[in-house]
Amino acid sequence: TDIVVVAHGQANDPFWSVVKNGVEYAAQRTGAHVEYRSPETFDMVAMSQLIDAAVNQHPDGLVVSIPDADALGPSIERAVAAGIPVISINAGSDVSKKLGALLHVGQDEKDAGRTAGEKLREMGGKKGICINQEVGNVSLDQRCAGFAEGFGGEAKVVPTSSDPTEIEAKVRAALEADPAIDTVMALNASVAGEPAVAAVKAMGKTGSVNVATFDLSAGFLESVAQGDAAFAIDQQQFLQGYLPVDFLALHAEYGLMPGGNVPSGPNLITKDKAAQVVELSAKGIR
Amino acid sequence: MTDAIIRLEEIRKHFGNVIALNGVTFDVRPGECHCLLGDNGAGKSTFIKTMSGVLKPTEGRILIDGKETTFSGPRDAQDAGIATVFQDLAMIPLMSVTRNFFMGREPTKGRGLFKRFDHRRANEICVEEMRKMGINLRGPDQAVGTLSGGERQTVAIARAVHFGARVLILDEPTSALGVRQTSNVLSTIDRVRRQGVGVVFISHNVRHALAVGDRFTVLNRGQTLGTAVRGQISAAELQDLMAGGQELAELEGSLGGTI
Amino acid sequence: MTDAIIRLEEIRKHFGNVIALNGVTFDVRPGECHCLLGDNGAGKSTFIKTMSGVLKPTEGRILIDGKETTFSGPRDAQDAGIATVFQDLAMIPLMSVTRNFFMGREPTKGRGLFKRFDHRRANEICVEEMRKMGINLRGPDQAVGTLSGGERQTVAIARAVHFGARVLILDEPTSALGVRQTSNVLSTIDRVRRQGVGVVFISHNVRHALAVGDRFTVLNRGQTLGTAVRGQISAAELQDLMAGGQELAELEGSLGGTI
Amino acid sequence: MPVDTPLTDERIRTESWVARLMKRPELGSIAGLILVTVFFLITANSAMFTLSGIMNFLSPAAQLGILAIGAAMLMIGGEFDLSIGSMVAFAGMIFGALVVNLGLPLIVAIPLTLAVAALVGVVNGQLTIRTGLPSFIVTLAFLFILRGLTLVGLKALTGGSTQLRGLREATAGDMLAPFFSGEAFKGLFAALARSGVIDTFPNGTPKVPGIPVEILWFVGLALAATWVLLRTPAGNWIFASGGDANAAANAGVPVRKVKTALFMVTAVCAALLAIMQVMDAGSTDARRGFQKEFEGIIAAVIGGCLLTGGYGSAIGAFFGSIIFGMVVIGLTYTQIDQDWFQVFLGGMLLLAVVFNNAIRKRVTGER
Amino acid sequence: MPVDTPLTDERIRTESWVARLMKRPELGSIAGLILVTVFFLITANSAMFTLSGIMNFLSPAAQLGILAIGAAMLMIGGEFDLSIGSMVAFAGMIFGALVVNLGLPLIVAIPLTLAVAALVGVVNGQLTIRTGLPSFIVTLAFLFILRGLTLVGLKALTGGSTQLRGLREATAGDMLAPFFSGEAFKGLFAALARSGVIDTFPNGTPKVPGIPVEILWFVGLALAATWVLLRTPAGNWIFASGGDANAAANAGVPVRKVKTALFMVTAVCAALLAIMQVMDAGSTDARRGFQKEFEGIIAAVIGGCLLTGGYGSAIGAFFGSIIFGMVVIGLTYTQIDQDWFQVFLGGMLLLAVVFNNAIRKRVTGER
Ligand SMILES: Nc1ncnc2c1ncn2[C@@H]1O[C@H](COP(=O)(O)OP(=O)(O)OP(=O)(O)O)[C@@H](O)[C@H]1O
Ligand SMILES: Nc1ncnc2c1ncn2[C@@H]1O[C@H](COP(=O)(O)OP(=O)(O)OP(=O)(O)O)[C@@H](O)[C@H]1O
Ligand SMILES: [Mg+2]
Ligand SMILES: [Mg+2]
Repeated sequence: TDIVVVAHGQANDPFWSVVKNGVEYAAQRTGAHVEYRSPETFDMVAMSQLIDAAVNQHPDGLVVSIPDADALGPSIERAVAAGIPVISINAGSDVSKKLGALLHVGQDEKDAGRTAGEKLREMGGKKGICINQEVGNVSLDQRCAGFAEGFGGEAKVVPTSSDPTEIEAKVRAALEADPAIDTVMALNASVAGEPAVAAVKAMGKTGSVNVATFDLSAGFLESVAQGDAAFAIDQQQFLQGYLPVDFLALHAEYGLMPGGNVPSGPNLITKDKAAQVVELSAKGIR
Repeated sequence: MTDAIIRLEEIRKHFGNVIALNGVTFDVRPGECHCLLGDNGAGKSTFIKTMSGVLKPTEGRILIDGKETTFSGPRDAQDAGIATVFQDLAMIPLMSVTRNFFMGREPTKGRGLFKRFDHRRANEICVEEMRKMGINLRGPDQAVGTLSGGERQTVAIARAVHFGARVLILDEPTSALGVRQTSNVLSTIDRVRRQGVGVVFISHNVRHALAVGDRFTVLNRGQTLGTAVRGQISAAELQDLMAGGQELAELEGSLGGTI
Repeated sequence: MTDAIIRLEEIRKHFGNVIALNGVTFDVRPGECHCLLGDNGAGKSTFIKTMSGVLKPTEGRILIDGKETTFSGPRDAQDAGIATVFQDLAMIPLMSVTRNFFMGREPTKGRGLFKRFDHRRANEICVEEMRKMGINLRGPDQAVGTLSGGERQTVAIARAVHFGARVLILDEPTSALGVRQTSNVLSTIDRVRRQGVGVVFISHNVRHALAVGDRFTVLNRGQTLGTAVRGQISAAELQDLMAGGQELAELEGSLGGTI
Repeated sequence: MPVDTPLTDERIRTESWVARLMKRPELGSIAGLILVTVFFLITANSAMFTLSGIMNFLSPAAQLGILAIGAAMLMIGGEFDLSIGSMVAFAGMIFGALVVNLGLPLIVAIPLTLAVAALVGVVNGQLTIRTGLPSFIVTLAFLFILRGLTLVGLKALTGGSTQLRGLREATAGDMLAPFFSGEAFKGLFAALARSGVIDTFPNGTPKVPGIPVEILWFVGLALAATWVLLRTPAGNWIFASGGDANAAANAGVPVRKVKTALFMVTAVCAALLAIMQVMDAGSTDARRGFQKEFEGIIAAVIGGCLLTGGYGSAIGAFFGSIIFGMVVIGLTYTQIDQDWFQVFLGGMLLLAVVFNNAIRKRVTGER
Repeated sequence: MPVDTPLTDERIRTESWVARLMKRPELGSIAGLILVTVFFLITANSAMFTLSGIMNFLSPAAQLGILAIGAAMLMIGGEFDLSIGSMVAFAGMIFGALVVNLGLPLIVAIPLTLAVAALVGVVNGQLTIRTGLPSFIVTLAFLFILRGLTLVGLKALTGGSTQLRGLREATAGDMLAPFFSGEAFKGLFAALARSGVIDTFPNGTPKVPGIPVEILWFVGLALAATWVLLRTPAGNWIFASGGDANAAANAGVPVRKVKTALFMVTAVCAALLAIMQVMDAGSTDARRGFQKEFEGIIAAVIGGCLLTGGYGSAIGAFFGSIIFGMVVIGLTYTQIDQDWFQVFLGGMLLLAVVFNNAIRKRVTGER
């Protein structure tokens, strides 16, 4: 059986590399032949072309993420028209059914952001910043938007590049310029979360400024375990890679398919759970 | 004096802290060949660049047919009928001979949307004009960068002559030329002059200057030393003036007076 | 013949489909000035580029002191004692006169980590050598790109002479020079030759060639027409040879025989 | 008085027609294309070279190519435009605003969008010319500025989102739509499908419903640009301006006008691409066209343009875009792991240019 | 026989020392720096120009500057290296592997990492020189290749993750560590804090514990590069190779060696930055150094380097990096809506270069 996964995140993105690891693990377990493909940057036009390329090869199953239903819709519908079973992952739970996908495995970015925002407000946050290292990437923008909604208070977006040094300096600058800021929300654990923790630490504000992040990295989890950071939001993206491949392999063999969507997150990793997850994160499983 | 095609008065030109021209007056009349002579670095090239609109003078007036003008670029000067061969030739090495020849003034055929560069005619004209100068091009589509020094200079001269209108300026045109090509260029100057065009001829070679010049103006260190008329000045005197009046090296004797 | 410093035999050079040299043999002996003459595009520059290691011949042998050699680059030729002034001068316009003068052979002072370019000495030498050639530099840190054509040529010549070793090649060195500078260059050639250096001198000016040359080799369309020894050939004959035997334009008479 | 010189020249060797062809900058890049094609014929799934597979890689190649042809002309003219990637996003935003928020028909919205792009081109050009700064730095500033304005604009238009949607609906019935989105020759392809000449889906519709319009635009632009470059005075001015702006100006070429016009053309190409992408995707977002400026320059350079200006061709950029598009999409058809994608992309690029360079040198006998 | 010419020259006007200073490519960029500083003094929160605020923007500026100085030297030598951003990630991966996976001490790991980088530099250089292709395209291939190899390597080293950690622990006690990570002059700063000269946290430790080592490296490299460029024969060869490689080679400059050496220097600068970043962060990942090649080139160009080679300075790149770092970080200190960040960045860049260009022209009297 041939299965193709087309995702909007790059293979070198820490988050998506875990998805890819899930894909590979499933491939190994089911014996299916699986290819993971993604565009070079967040580029919906290029992604729709990759889906077309996959459809041309007529695989036994197709897994796609749908951050932009308008741009990707026609290509996905074409896959469905060609009789290829499609499962959507990560983004696009709302449109998945409408486009003809069998089911969706993932978490809604906005919901996850809202959950995080609510939790941070509970922890006493009044004024927060959301560090966006890739402004214009719709998934990331939704995370920030969700965070702002859940957080309730003032929540400013700080756009940065994906350079940790720059992020650390910008977080420091933001904290220095406005001492009232008490919450930092990062959208990526290793690129933004860890430098944010370092910035807060360098300013001697550890404890008085809560740092939280989307996704996991071993370094950030250690900070959580030590109490330097609040929590990380895990959507167990390994499952987003593993499950659809497994489902499609079973579907190809026996025609089996679960009846509904699988929510893989959100899942807050706080101080008590962090230590256990560190090792798995360092291996690219969480 | 009123019959001068172009007249420049008291031209000064500064480059940063360098004073290249310090008050030069010069004019060209129709049908004459006016030689501009002078030592290396005297300011000859700077002066003719001013005349052809490439440089703006720091001070001074430019009169065309007695009317004061300013050139905002080389195109203005061209429109006023001034064609120039620059010392650095203004050629694009990567482009073919023909494309260089017609650069900025391409012949076209067809009309409207189909108006196009008439390559065939351009090639013919170009080969023909070069042959007149004594150079037989291998092919008009050879890149100028692969031509020899003299061949390149000939292209520049042939271009200026072909498009030349009222004033033709030649900055050391014969410096890289062989015997035959030089003699062709000199006779071309002669022919052009007889058609009523004013020629400005810059050369270090007294013999070349005397062969075709009607008037001789000598520049020295950015200033005019004076103007002589043909027949009023001997080769030796001219040579002396050009060298700025300083004595020449001892070899001079063996060179027989005029280099 | 065995006393030639460098001897090139049956050199051929093709550029794509262009045959620039078609079997040229040439040698230089110590203490002589060997003039290389020929029409525009005859292949003179191509030939001396072969001699100075810039171009690799398509065919042919290069002998130094009778031993066959190949040059893999200009540095090889320099190491063999060949200094060259190229027709396009090999100058970097954006760099200062001094930096150009010493390019590739900078004087240093200090040692170890503190070994450094000795700017003061370099400037002094450079100004001094230029003065010897009759050019008084405004400042040795002026960019070469802002020098006049003749000033630039003088820098190139002064550089080659200053570093000149066993063979000095000059490709049309006097073409852009004024009267005084020309006379200086010719007397420099004379002086250098007397020190036992072999000089290769390319010029279109018969008078310059005759003034300093010991032997005269004429190239025509990529081939050697023959070599004459000083005294065996008159100016008129030489001029004829250079023009490839073809008749000159009618102006010739007024130029008094030799251009 | 003109002296006779012989008309034939014994100093020219005869030259094979292959040699003469390969000397042209347009055609050198063909060698690279052949190499890449052969590579994929060997390694890729056979689906790559079916009709639908070919359309699949030609479509991104065409989109890149529309940028690359503009970029190539500008590069020949001696300048760069790093803002074309951002211009794709910016023009997309403008177009979206005109069509969705203002509800204008395409016949108004498209010229307006192109005019805005041209205006930005003029600004780029005038700034470069008047300040004398390298265009690299001027257009780099606009890379940031346009991208930033797109973000701000999109947020303002949508009330906070970075994605503007609903373009497909807004342009659906417009009579100009078929020229800028979808496929051409649908009838022909449907007929071919019925007669079994081309593959169909199980439901009987052809797998390839037609030729994507961007491919037609791509070919059309390449031809037009080649015509301008090689057959018109303007082309001569472009080469001259890029070869040596000073010399060209001294010879009377209106260098400033030429360069400004080229900046406009480049920006308009980017806007054209934006219109097509937006209409096809039905949405636009703030990251559209990200890094496309570099891909455009890469394609032009693969196609033989010199970065220093004065040399290159539109046809070269045409083939360069196809090479690039083929390599990017081609990997999907091979068994190679995505982790190796960049290694593979870099290696193929290098191989393609080295190969076509070597071939050209060999053929033209340069040393 | 030498002919006497007068030694003084009536054709030189006297020139003010300001004019003489501003003519130097090193110093033109100061005008831009002043402009940007004034801008932020007016608009930004006063925290920006406290000691800790200054360190905060100097630190990323210094990191960029280490790249930019290498890039500037290479640009003066007439070539580009687009692979330095990827090299930061690649060298970080190599260094991590040596320290964490092989457990080597820094005294072995650092030279080995730098050697690997130098080797890549040699490959870049040799490919550029031997094929005669523009370095833009050659190093672009390595931009992709090195980035890809980093991903593959990291996954192999960690068993699946794109992040390699544990570097802080592995290098903690090493006696070389203080030279590459953390702050210098800690004792001095602590003493200053005690005597109340600099600000402290409530617990008495100084807000700024010392000068980040990258700033010292940055200054050191800028001085060393300036020394090489202006005071050594090698510097002359670099300018000559970049000004006109042909002419330089004809005059006997070993152009190939010079260019290869420059590619090595650039790669080694990138590796040095990687080592510092990795030791500071304690981890490395596949996205380090993303797009740093462009920022490096931007900084060099702001500092007055010509893209065409042969002109520029290391000190210019030094100020260029500070300008860029200040603009990037500075906006966070202002009240300006962060959505406008890119518009602002582009605008400031443009303003800074236009301003310093205008000043230089005015001072040197060019027309
Ligand atoms: N852009 C410039 N900046 C500074 N100085 C300049 C510039 N252009 C020319 N000069 C100086 O002005 C003087 C006159 O130069 P110009 O080229 O006019 O001399 P010329 O008479 O043509 O000499 P030649 O016979 O050698 O060609 C020279 O000394 C030169 O160094
Ligand atoms: N790189 C090249 N490619 C093609 N043809 C070339 C190249 N270099 C030189 N040629 C041709 O070779 C011939 C000889 O050129 P060369 O420069 O040696 O002539 P020359 O004798 O120095 O002439 P001049 O006196 O005009 O300087 C010329 O016709 C020229 O067009
Ligand atoms: Mg001159
Ligand atoms: Mg020559």
